[in-house]
Amino acid sequence: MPLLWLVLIVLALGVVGYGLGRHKAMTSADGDVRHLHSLPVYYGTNVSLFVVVPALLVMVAWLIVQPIVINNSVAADIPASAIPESSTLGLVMSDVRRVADGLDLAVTQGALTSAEASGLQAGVSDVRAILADVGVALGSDVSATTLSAAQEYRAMASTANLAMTALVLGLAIAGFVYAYGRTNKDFRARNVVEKAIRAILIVAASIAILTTVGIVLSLVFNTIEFFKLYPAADFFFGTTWSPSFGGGSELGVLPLLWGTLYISVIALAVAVPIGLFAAIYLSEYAGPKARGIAKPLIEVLAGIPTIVYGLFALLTVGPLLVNVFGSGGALGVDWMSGASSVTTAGLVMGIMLIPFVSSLSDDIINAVPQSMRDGSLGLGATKSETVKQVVLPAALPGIVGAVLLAASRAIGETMIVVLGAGAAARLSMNPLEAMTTVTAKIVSQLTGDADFASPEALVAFALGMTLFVMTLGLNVLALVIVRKYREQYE
Amino acid sequence: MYDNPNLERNVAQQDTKISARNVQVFYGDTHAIKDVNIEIPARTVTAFIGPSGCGKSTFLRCLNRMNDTIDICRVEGDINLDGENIYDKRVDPVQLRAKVGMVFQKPNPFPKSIYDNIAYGPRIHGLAKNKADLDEIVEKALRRGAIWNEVKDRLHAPGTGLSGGQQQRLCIARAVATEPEVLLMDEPCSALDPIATSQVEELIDELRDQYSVVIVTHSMQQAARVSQKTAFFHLGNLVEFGDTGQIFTNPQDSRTESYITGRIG
Amino acid sequence: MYDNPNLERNVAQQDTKISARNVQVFYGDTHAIKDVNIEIPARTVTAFIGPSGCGKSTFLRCLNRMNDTIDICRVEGDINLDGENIYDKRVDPVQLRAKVGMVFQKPNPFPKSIYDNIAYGPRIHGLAKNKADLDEIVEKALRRGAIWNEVKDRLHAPGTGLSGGQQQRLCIARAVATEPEVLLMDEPCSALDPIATSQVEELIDELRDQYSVVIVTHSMQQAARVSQKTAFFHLGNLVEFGDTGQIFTNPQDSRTESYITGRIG
Amino acid sequence: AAARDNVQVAGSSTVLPYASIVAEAFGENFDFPTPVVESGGSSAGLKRFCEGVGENTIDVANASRKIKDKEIAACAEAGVTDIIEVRIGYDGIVFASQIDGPAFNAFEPADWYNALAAEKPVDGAMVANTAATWADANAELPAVEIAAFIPGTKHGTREVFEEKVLLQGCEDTGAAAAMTEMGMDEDAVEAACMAVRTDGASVDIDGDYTETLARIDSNTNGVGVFGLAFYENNTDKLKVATMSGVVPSTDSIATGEYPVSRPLYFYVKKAHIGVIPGLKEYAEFFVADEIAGPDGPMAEYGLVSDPELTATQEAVANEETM
Amino acid sequence: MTDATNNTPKSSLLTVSPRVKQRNAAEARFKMYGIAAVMTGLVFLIILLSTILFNGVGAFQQTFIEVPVYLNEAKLDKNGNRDPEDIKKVSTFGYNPLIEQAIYDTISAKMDKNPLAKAKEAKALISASAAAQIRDVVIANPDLIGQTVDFRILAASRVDGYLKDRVTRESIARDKNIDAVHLDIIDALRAKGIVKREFNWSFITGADASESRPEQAGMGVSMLGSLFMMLVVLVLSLPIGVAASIYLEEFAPQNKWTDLIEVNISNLAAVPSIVFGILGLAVFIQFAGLPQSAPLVGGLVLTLMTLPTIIISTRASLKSVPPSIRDAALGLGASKMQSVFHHVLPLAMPGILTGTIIGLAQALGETAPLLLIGMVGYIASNYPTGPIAGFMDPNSAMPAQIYEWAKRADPAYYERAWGGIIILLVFLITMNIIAIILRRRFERRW
Ligand SMILES: Nc1ncnc2c1ncn2[C@@H]1O[C@H](COP(=O)(O)OP(=O)(O)OP(=O)(O)O)[C@@H](O)[C@H]1O
Ligand SMILES: Nc1ncnc2c1ncn2[C@@H]1O[C@H](COP(=O)(O)OP(=O)(O)OP(=O)(O)O)[C@@H](O)[C@H]1O
Ligand SMILES: [Mg+2]
Ligand SMILES: [Mg+2]
Ligand SMILES: O=P([O-])([O-])[O-]
Repeated sequence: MPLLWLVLIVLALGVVGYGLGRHKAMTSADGDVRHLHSLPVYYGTNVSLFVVVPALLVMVAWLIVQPIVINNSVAADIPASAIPESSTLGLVMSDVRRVADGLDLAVTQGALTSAEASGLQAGVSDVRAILADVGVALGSDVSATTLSAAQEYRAMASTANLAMTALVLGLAIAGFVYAYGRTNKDFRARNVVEKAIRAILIVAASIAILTTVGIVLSLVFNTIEFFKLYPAADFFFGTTWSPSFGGGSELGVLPLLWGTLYISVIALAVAVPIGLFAAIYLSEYAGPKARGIAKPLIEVLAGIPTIVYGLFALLTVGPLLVNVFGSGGALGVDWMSGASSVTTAGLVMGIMLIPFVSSLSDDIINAVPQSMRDGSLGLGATKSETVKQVVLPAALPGIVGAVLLAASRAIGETMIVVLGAGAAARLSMNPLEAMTTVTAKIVSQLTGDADFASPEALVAFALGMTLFVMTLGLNVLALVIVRKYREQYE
Repeated sequence: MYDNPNLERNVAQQDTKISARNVQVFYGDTHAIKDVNIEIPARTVTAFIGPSGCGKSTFLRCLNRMNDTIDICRVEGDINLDGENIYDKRVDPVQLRAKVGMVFQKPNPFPKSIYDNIAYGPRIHGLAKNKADLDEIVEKALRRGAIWNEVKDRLHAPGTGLSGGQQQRLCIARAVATEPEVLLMDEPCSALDPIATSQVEELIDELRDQYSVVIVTHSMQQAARVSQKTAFFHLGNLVEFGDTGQIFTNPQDSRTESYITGRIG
Repeated sequence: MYDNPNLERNVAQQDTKISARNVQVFYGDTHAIKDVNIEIPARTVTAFIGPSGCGKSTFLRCLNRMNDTIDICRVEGDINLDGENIYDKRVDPVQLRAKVGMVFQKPNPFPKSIYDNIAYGPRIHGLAKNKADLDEIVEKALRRGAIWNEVKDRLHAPGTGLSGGQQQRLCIARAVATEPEVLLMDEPCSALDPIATSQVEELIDELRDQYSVVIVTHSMQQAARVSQKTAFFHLGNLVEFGDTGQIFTNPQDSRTESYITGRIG
Repeated sequence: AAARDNVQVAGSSTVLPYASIVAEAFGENFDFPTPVVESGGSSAGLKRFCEGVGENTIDVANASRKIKDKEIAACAEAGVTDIIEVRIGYDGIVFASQIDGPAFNAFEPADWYNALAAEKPVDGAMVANTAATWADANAELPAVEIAAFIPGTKHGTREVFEEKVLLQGCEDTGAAAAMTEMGMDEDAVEAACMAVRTDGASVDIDGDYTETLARIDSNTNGVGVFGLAFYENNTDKLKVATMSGVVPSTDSIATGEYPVSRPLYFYVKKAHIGVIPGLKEYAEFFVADEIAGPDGPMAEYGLVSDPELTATQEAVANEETM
Repeated sequence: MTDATNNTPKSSLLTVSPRVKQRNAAEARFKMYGIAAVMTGLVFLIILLSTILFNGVGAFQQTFIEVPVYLNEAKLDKNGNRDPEDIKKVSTFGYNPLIEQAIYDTISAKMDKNPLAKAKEAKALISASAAAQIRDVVIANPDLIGQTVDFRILAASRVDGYLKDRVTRESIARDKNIDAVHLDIIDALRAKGIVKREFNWSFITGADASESRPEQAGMGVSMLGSLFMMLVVLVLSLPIGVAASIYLEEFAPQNKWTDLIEVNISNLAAVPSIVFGILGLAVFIQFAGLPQSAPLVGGLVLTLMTLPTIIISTRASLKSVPPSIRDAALGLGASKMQSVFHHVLPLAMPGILTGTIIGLAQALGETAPLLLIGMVGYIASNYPTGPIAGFMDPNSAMPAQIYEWAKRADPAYYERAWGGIIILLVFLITMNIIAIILRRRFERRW
């Protein structure tokens, strides 16, 4: 039975279970909802949950395990002599699977009957041609071993499929019987369903945690590897960043951290005031119409690909700044030599981040109850005083969240940095000089031409880890600030 | 029938503080206030009474233009404060509201400390020269709001952690702290026990020396006790307006009479 | 002194609905309720009186575990409903609250239509068989809340666009619509005019036939009018609890007496 | 797991244009699906190539340099033992500047060494390079600020630039000899010759030639390092300089006159031939005369075709491993 | 009470007191800042959009040549038996001379004197895609062999550039791909209506092309790649993000653990997107064995990247719902779950949707993680044959396609990159409009 059908049947059973569960509950309450512990929906949902969830969970588990098991048992039957020199068992097996899949396809397309498919013999019929006809390309002609293994594979798969179908359907029915049996008017269906929902919520929350674990795991081993090759002290306190694939690189993180900080600060200095003022204006001053138009428009800024911002920085903003601060520029000073600089990238990144601050803050400000504003206005405060002293403090946690999001984005951005800020890793106070950031270097070291076991490549992971720990500190700080200054309304 | 010490009190007839002419208020299509004309005298306590939903709060909010904050609300007609139309284009509602303070029907303390709740008004109006001055203003306001004793040890606890009646008194204290010329109070004692109520009533009486007070109340006894003038609203109309004594003892309109007696009779 | 028709009424002594033993409530470090013991009888109206901030609302919220929602609030002691400890681990607060309904001190309508405000409870509790049934429940609740006439033409307007008193009645109607066994009402008439107040009082009286009602009020007259039992709280202590008639005519504790007479005397 | 039926290629961004031309024509002329060609750099490609044998690994790695012994070892460790090396032709590296910019018409390796070296030997000691303008490096060059945009260390091109330009220049100027005299060993001399200053006069471009072009666009004095094909597509924006007096062109590179060029390769996993459909056909097609010959589309695009193409074709047909 | 308020005679409402004047000035300034902020945002938007439009509209027009091509039997079907297998053996390279000849003949017919010496020189005028185009037609209809058939073929990118003023007579002086003679021919053929600039549907619907054929490249297939990816992102990140936020904000006990989780999630937002690529490569491709370059994998990676954005904004909006609403529901006997889903969530909806808009916008425009999972490069697949193929077959995505084009040498690709950005933005705006309409319906003040 095709998988789709099995899933549909289980789901259909779930729907039927819903109806029956609901009905039984109602009957047990003599048709009066009021005698039920929970709403009828909960009884129905309870039964469907018991029908669908275990069955589908088992099905998914089976589907993950089955190919592994079949693969292993078929692979065990392939004699070592049948594996061509230079090839591996794994490759032979992928050929086997391809042939097996091809035969399945041929059967479903009607090119072969299933008897023919299991009776094919290498050498006798041209399997490659038959499969090519149904659109399955093979790299070479099919050997006898491959073909028989493929047939064995098919046979096992079909038995296993049958077993799975039986098991899944059995579980669905068992679930139904169990849940249906428990259904009566005093059964606490809502609590059960809510527990299930709660479990779903917890699973969802743990995905975020698992991601963190995954990221840490994918960084930490290579980071350790890196520190075996390169002294940690030089990495953390070195002031020169000059990787070279030939070896003998200097990999001091300080210039990169400095660049990251500098650019992010400039970007936030642009985005936070503009974004916050825009949010305040939109939610407190602008009419619903103006707000309805301006807010989505500003949000488009977040969707323009960063490469556009990068080019905008390099080709428009950079030269503009050079015209002002460069030699022969409007100010008659010579502070800036190239179009790429911290300021160029920071300004443009700031523009990109405006909607991160403005849109989210706008929603949060809008959620502050009107009675707060009334209280302040009634005391003779102006709108701006009300906003500054009552509304913003009440909206603080959300606004900090929005700013953090913008800061995070600033730290993680690459394209604008690469094009706008230049690639020079240096420690300088001059905001008109080119610098670069940790993220930009992670990308270039990771995709770089350096040997993969060399410190030049592994440093990317150490950089990632450093950034991770640093931003973690930043977030802890933000949490503490919010806790301290949070003003909960009502 | 009423325990009203003020009935015979000499109500000095003074100049009009606020006068409203042909005031109409609409919420969208709902006509909430219908053609109200009233003259609220200075240095007097005026009570607005009437059944729930008759438009008392709505009209009160017109007097300091708090209705401006409700999008769908539209006000027509003239309202003059000291002879100046407060709906005039040149009038700055901020300045107006500094003069005409308000205590809202639902207590709405700011999510700040008790101290900051009170200090907020004086700060924005620059009423305090220094910290000590501000402390004094805060203490005085809290005392006037009859809540000083309860909160003096927790001035820096959040105002939202107070009980319902405490919040109400906090809001009264907050409004008084800015020393407005007119104080609009929308059911200021609704959540207060009798003792607190009488303290607030004393405050109102005290305020009358210098300011005008308009108080919305559903307690006829309270209206009789504290006010010199009473206005009776019904279904958006100002049915009757006159000296409190006269309204309660000798109402001209049958609706007023039935409302007043409705409870008692 | 009091206009109290119930004083001589025969108060049938019935079984205890709620009994509290050694209840302590803390807000962080503040000890808000101190060792309260009380037995609230079934099919009776019990009034909680006491000065503002004495802990009436706090104690009321203990009775249906609404205090669970306040992070810093901690409740100790036993509270039994029909002999079962409501703070037992096995008790589902949801089921408890369906049995023990509540009207909050500050009206808090949902930002939904008036109809949906009322229909919400019946919907989640499955009280209506169909739409017509639900319509009927909503109408009945609104009528009992004495607000039907005012809102029958705007059932689908938002509940937040009502006047203060109307919101209060809406919340009463909302609580009544779910037919709880015990109804806790925190100053349900604070924003109501006398007529509406008497309608709500009638409702309370009617409810007494089947349910228990606990009402917090700062109006001694109201307590005397509607309740059969009265509890007097002071600074977190339950000072006195007894038949309403006895409390008002013959208080045992000097604090009770001074509170009761404080206003009048 | 369903079996994969398309050829997967990854690696050098220099080879990518050629590989894409081949993949496209392959898809048009064969019944096999069009191969997927990813870029990301020679090393990244070889790294993935050497991850192992099997369907979830790539079949072909493109590289703009020869595979290193270290990489072969890593491959072997992961079971990738039979590797077919295919040289597809040569790529020239040119030095170009803004078309309206200062007259950078002729360079010598020595000019670049003088301009970009981190430290130079002066009187028996290594001192930081102070050249500020190109004229400081060679009086015949324009006296404008040095703003060189060279490939970042992630690119295979950088290696060629360092070896054929900087190291050459180092030797030409006699700096190498001076260093040896100072007692530095061979490796140290080499490293010192190839070290590029980090004070901003030279900018590493980790991106692609388009980025270099954009930077030169926004900086009149900029001089950049490009691939020949890229330059030929952008002759309206760039002017090219001679190197050691030779104009870069397919011809001058094919004859070996032009000094800065390098071979391009791709590597095929022999184990995948016969398993991944179309893999062998793709490899053969890549080096067919129609494609890789002097009149083929790759040469048209800028590849200098390999004079020994026939030998390569045979090697591919016979699946000759390294 | 201060002297200021007491002693001065009653101030008029119409004359503004100095202090109020000051405060009003502050107010006006404040409002001005607001307007300036909004304006700044909008001005930059306009600048960016007009830059994009200015650079990109060209990509929507393309130059075509209409020529009759003689499908020479001697070249295409030497055996003359119309066997498709035999016909397939003639590769695209076999078709090129026919097309060159066709162009050459057309030039001879339409111009007084044919400036080209050999048919081969006509190659510079036509796209390399023409041969494949004609070959496909011939394989589909072998009977056409031997006839002269009219084709509309793409002109070479240089020719197209000439019509769009990107290529000028001066600029080709050093270009070895095209000569002034060719431009003369184009001018002449254009006057005769044989060379035409037309709206280029295949830019919107087509697949990527190789470096040497910018004229053929289109966004269509990568648009589908993005579509399937965004489906995955939307279907996973919105529910998971909202569910996780609800748990953390409403149900999780407040303790060190939840603090840790909270900090962690905000921290995830700061993880560079390429690191998500590393993770995706390790988990989805190497561990779970999902195919390389598949939109499903791209979608999963982008989901992980988008989650923090959605979670942060959802939590912020859940926090901002006043507790009295929750109390009201709980007081009626609603369960915590019901109070959240019935009351709190709808009120938090605007913020959730904003987070979704921003998160999806970010995901839609992201390239770096795709680099690691094989969605960047030359991936000119065909249209997926069905939804499963759409998720599993190798594909690129719009930003990757744009990024790829922006890197290519031929300036014609530069124009297409900008054109691609236009399509990306249209895609984004369509996606946003739905969310924006929804958001407006949920917005209210209380
Ligand atoms: N959330 C809270 N946090 C801290 N303290 C609180 C909180 N809620 C109430 N309190 C304090 O607990 C005490 C009792 O409050 P409660 O609300 O029970 O008073 P009450 O008797 O209802 O008064 P009222 O008649 O004014 O409503 C008061 O001192 C109050 O300030
Ligand atoms: N924001 C609003 N939107 C729509 N209608 C409103 C709004 N506010 C009040 N109303 C309606 O206007 C009428 C007058 O309301 P108002 O609040 O002035 O009554 P009130 O006299 O203060 O009553 P209460 O004593 O109950 O507070 C009522 O019918 C009310 O429903
Ligand atoms: Mg009111
Ligand atoms: Mg209370
Ligand atoms: O991408 P590369 O060819 O420079 O390795």
